[in-house]
Amino acid sequence: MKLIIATIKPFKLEEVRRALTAVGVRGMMVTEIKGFGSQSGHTEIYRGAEYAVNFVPKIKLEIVVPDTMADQVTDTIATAARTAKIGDGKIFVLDVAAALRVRTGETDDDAL
Amino acid sequence: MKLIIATIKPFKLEEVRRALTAVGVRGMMVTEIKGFGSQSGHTEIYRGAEYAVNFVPKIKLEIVVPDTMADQVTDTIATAARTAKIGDGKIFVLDVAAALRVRTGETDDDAL
Amino acid sequence: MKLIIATIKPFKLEEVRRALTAVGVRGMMVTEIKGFGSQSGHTEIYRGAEYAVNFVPKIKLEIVVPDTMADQVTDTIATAARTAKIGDGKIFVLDVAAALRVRTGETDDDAL
Amino acid sequence: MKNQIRTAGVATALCALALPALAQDAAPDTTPPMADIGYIFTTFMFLVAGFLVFWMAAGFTMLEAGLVRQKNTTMQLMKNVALFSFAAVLYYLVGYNLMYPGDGNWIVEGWIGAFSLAALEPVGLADTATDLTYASVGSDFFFQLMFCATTASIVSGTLAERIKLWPFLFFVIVLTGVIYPIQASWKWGGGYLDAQLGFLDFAGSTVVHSVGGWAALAGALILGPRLGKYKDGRVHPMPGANLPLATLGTFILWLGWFGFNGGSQLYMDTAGNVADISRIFANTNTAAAGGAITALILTQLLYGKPDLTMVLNGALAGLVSITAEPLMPTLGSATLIGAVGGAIVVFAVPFLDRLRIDDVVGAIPVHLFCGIWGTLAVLATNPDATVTGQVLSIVIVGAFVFVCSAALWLALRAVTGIRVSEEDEITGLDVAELGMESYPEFSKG
Amino acid sequence: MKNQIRTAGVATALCALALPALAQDAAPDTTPPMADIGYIFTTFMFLVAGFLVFWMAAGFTMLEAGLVRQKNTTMQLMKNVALFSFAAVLYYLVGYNLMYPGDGNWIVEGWIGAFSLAALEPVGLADTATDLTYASVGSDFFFQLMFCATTASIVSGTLAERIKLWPFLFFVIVLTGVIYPIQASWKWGGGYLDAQLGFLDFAGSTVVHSVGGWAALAGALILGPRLGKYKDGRVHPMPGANLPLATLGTFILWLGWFGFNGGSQLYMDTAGNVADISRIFANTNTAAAGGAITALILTQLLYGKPDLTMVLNGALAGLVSITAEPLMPTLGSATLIGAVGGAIVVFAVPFLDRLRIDDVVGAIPVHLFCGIWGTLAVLATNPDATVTGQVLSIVIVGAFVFVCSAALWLALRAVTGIRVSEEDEITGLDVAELGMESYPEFSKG
Amino acid sequence: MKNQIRTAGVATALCALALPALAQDAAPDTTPPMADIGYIFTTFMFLVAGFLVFWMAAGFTMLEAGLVRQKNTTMQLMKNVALFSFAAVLYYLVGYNLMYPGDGNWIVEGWIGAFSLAALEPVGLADTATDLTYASVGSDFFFQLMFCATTASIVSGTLAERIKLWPFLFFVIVLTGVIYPIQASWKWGGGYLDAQLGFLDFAGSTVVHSVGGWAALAGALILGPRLGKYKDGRVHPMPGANLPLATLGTFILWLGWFGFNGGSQLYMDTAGNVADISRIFANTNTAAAGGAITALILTQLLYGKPDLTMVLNGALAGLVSITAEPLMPTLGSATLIGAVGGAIVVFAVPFLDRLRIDDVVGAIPVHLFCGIWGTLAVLATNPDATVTGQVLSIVIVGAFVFVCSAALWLALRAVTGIRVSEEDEITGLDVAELGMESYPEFSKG
Ligand SMILES: Nc1ncnc2c1ncn2[C@@H]1O[C@H](COP(=O)(O)OP(=O)(O)O)[C@@H](O)[C@H]1O
Ligand SMILES: Nc1ncnc2c1ncn2[C@@H]1O[C@H](COP(=O)(O)OP(=O)(O)O)[C@@H](O)[C@H]1O
Ligand SMILES: Nc1ncnc2c1ncn2[C@@H]1O[C@H](COP(=O)(O)OP(=O)(O)O)[C@@H](O)[C@H]1O
Repeated sequence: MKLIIATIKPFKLEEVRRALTAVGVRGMMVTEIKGFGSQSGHTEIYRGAEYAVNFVPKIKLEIVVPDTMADQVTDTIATAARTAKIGDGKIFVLDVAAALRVRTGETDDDAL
Repeated sequence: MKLIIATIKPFKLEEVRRALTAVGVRGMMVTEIKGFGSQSGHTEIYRGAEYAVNFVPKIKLEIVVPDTMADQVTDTIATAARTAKIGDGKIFVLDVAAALRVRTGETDDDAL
Repeated sequence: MKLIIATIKPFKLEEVRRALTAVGVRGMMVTEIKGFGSQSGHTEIYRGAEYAVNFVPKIKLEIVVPDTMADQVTDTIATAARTAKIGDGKIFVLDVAAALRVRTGETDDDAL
Repeated sequence: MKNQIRTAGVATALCALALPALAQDAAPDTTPPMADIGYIFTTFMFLVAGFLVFWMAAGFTMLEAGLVRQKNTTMQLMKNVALFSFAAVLYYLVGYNLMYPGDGNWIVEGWIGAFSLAALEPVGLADTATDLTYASVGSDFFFQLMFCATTASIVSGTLAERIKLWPFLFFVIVLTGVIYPIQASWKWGGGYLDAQLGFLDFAGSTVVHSVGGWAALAGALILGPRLGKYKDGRVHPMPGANLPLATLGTFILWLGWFGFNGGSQLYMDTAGNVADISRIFANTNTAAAGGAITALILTQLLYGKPDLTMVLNGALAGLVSITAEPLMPTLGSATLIGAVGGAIVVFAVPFLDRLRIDDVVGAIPVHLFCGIWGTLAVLATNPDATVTGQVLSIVIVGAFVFVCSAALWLALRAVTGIRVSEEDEITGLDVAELGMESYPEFSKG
Repeated sequence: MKNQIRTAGVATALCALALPALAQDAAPDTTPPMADIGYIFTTFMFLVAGFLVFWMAAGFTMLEAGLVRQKNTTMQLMKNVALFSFAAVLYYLVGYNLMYPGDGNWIVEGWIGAFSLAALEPVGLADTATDLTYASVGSDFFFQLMFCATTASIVSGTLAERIKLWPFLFFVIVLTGVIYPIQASWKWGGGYLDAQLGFLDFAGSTVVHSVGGWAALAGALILGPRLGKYKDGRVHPMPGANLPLATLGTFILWLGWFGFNGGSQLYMDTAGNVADISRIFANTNTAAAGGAITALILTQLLYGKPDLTMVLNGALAGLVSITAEPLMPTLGSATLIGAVGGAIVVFAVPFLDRLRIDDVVGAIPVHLFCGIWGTLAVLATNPDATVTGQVLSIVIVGAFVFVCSAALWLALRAVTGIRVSEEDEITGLDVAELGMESYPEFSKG
Repeated sequence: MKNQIRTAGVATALCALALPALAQDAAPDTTPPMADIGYIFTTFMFLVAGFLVFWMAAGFTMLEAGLVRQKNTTMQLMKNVALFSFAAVLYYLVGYNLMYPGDGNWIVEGWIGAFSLAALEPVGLADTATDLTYASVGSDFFFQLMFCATTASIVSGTLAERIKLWPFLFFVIVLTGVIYPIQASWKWGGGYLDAQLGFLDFAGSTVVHSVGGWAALAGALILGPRLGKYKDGRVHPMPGANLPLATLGTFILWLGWFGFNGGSQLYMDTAGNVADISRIFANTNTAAAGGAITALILTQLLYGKPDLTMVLNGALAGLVSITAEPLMPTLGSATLIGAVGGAIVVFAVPFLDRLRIDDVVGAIPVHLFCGIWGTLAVLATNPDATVTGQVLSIVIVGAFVFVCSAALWLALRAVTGIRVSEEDEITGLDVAELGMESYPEFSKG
């Protein structure tokens, strides 16, 4: 199994979720994060003093899928999340050693 | 070492934490997330318009443990988090290549 | 590639970010988490009743870097985040199988 | 608005009919007739005091919304808006005349007032020989209504986070339409507590606050504590989710209380009366300060750290404590009366927890315990008060309200159930009962 | 402050010049001359009512800040503070005399007032033979100004989350400086709607609320809905980010409305007038309660769960509905008039969505639809009202305001653009236009 | 409450003793005696103005709670509730008679008043020959107390996020019990600034606002800036955590200011006085608007984006600026005086940062700088003002308050320490000093 970690623009969440559901993803974990990357770096002014805003709001998705689905899921996210503007985000893939569904005790691919 | 990622129902946090402490877990990272899975999918009405609520509040735990403890920790979480109702959550296990305790510089199992 | 997960004290975020930028890290994901570890365990009183506060606010960094940079990044974080007081945090390193930049479709090391 | 021709015309015409006394000779002169002046003063005072007491509805709402957990916030807002609205309508439909039947209209003299809709004077007092020695019925109704609503607000705080919406509102309907007005008639309607027992309760430490407190206590006992509040023999605090809101609510209540106590002077037609209202304002303020300071110092001493929620409760405790007699005390005694109230709260909150009575916002210590204390404190400051009058009235009112409330809660529990399911309670009432979160956003993006 | 020598000296000296009537003989006596009393009563009433209506500016701000998404909150706060400030200055520079030219100063009699700066009476009424039958110009100006600002507040809610700051403020300047005062002069300035049509609108269901509503409607049509609100043939709700704020705002507005309607009695110099103000307070309150309860019950019946935001809108709907005639109805009719308002809102909100008119806070249902309903309801409660007078005035005012507003919005769109870029709208106006988040903190540490 | 028999009885009886003048013949008549009327008007005005100024305490609380970082919010709430409470008690114990010794009771004539507890008139003015030319002592005490508390509120904002609770409260005790009343007696108590220098400060630009500002400045200098505010030669902004609260606070203050300035007319017993109060209301409002608009435009021009926190400060700056003379200016000059205040703030905030004086909420620019500006502006609008009188008084009051405050801060620093430890400051005062978070919830579940 693979853990796919994707960081996307917040307003793309719903679109990505729908696209993923369409290809058969049945679960994921969504976290509100701050992203640091090439997109960042504008300065703001608060009460007359400048300061750099280095972080931008992002959404992080974590999805565990069977090995066979990993590429398709990656592609789906990439397609749905793309705006072609800076800051679209990254996708990382990691190996997962084991999975368990708490409710039923099913393991690995059955747990997803 | 293993990284154990568990997503549980928020009200189970304290119970799981206590169970984990009891089996010797001495640290973890806790994140408030939104979960998407079979549990979701009810519709709400806001000012006369229906909309689907696809995400439910969940807690994500991330715990790094020596390889030898991984199974016990997984079991402990599974037991403590189970309500046998849909949405109880999943547990994923990943391999960890290295660990470091910032304060002391201890590494790997010593760092946990 | 490696995924470096670091949990640090919140007020150290800016210092760590600067240090990382200095060694060439060009992106990261930052999450507000609650940490459980040796640091925790004080009791508070609310309306006359004691209760234990087991979690302390922490920041979690997730950074994917080429294998060659992993050690340097780990060291940089460890140095910048250290206060030598309890609760300084941990750094974990995991293997990453693949990476993709959504905007351009670049993969692996090029995506970082 | 500024349409002088019409409005003035109407008004003058109507007044001419109604008020021949002391007319001025100059044709377009709008100098009020001498006889009107006291009436205008008192009526306007009621309107100002009345809107201040109205504002307390917002105060309770913010206080309670700040002291519940986030997952129950929308529900707490809903309950407060709804309870005020129902109280307003019920007091019109039933409460007002039940509470103030007037001479000779009682169903049972001194015990049960009249059942009829409240009616205001005709526009411009046309064709009536209005008694100009008091104030307009409209202003009196407006002012009294707010007291009735206050009673219901007290209940909502104690029972928060677990009671179902509609049974709660049904209780409010009976409380504001029947229970409150009947017992209030015994004192303020000139009933037997007033006439026979010489009970003194200037602005309602007993008639309003302890009544809300008794109804809340009955509810808390029958409803039971929140899930997990008392587990494994220990108290598990459930901190309020938004302390700035709770603090705002307290300041709103503090402000509204000037109207609550000040307006209860009932007259502002002489120098003596307005000077008394001033005394009341000053005493009310200092009692709140005394309560807050006491709670601050006591929590510092007892727990090593001052507790903001106790300080807020302390200020309110001071206010409730001075409410039975805000006029007679000196500034010094008023401060002390409030300070004792603050101390009561600091000890009563954990005491209730020991009894496993779960009062989410501390309404029982504040409104019931300090209501009783305030009513007893009258004995120290007002020579007209008698031990019998005060104690017996506290007991009678308490027994009546507690028994009626308990019966009603039990009936509601039997018929519709009053408590949400365990699952809903864990999920939170906002999502489970309303499908609407107070702060629904997950991501800032 | 307490510097009796100077202030009293000045005041007495000035008064002595100005007010020879009915002087008292005792030297340091400050008993007011009889002729002053009605003037003092009415003037003070305007000041109290005026500060209550001022407070509504805070109410709109909190309501709107609570009902927008978090990413647009700072902007909504900014717009509300700024619009009130501009309204205040514009009403002084242009609006007041345009609205109240007084006899013989009209540019076009009954249609267009006078262009000049507002001026208050001299200090201490020195050297003027003030007409003591009404109230001070200062108090009248203060009170009227608040109504003007209210109109602008209504617009900001509807157009939230997508309109640019400066074009919006430019619109506010024209609205408060020109559009509002001109149409208001037709009725309240004694213009043709008042004189010729016998139009009745006591406190401004039409003159204030529907005017704000028409301006908002024109803006909403020209500006278009928020991105993503209507997509794939469906409505996508965008829940308000902070319901406690929205509830607080509603309570503030409810409180302020006592001043809004009560002050519109314009006189408090007789028993009849103060009794009328009392009626108005009581009716205003019960209409709000009626609106809230209706929305509560209807959303429960229609959707299975009560909707807090609809209940809040329902209370405001009741308030707007009673505003055209808060005096004549009985408590019962006032409750019903409010209740119909509450029902209108419950149906109008989804109706507008079906028309793809995106009104972020429900200002069009509340202020425009209920403004019209309230104006028509006068026919049922005030025998002086005529169908022609009411209907024609609604239409005339509506047409004038809608056409002017639409023309202005179109002009602004052509010249500067009125809508932020798609990207800025997605990012949120707070970061994109102001660089300042309402809750900027990420980490608690 | 409505217990006509008792209350009226008492009141009438007492009045009959006290006020034989102008009695009416009809037995139950409650028409006020002519001589009472002015007294009732002025007293009631003080009560209304007083509760508005009380409300400012909530305004400061919300403003400050919104402008600190989240980790210090509970502490800021605590400090504000506590400081008001201590001010209330101290003003009773010491302040009032120190400030208003009355003729012949000074310890040092014109310089140091009397040490004694404040005492109100007896109930119903019984057995006293009350001077009916002013207002009741109770209302005066209530009103004046609020001014005293305001001074302390100013200090808490500047020193937020780093000062320890108890030393801060100790400072407040001395400030409100001694420092404020002594200097206030020099002007408002009829002391030497008033009698000898002819100093004019209508509602306290100097006596209240700059005093708070000087005390805050002394504290800021001795306490030092927040950790990390000035690092590596740069200013590091620490944005306020909750701008809706800050905006609400500003609106509350704006509302309260009508009482602050309007009540300072001190009399409402004649047409001239009430017309003056109206002028003051209108001028106060327009000055705030002028300040807000100026800050809006200036920040847009200087920084390319308007800054909400500056606009809020700008409104308050306008209010402080008009406070020294809200009566004499025309609406136009009042707007300009306020506008200059708004400009001062926009430039003073970064200026203080350049001096590394860390003022969390901008209280020094708003209250000190604009307090001085407002006091000087009197020269332009009130012909009675003299350059010597104004400038010298600013300097004398400033020197006195700054020196006393600095001495006290230094003493406190030496004895107990005034600053929390570095670690506690990083953790936040809420957790470190109070163990209570303002928004404690982590998970919504
Ligand atoms: N494939 C997945 N990858 C990552 N997280 C998942 C996945 N499937 C489910 N989850 C997480 O587990 C939670 C519970 O899953 P759900 O399918 O709702 O119920 P159950 O655990 O009973 O099967 C989800 O809310 C989500 O946070
Ligand atoms: N090396 C990295 N490790 C982890 N997350 C990263 C890394 N680089 C970027 N990110 C995440 O991806 C987001 C987008 O990256 P950014 O460099 O801004 O734009 P782009 O995706 O267009 O290259 C960042 O905000 C951050 O959350
Ligand atoms: N086994 C673990 N797995 C994951 N995170 C851990 C683990 N142990 C500690 N942490 C994280 O590291 C933080 C610091 O650890 P703690 O034990 O408190 O202090 P120290 O780092 O000084 O040993 C914790 O708050 C938690 O977020």
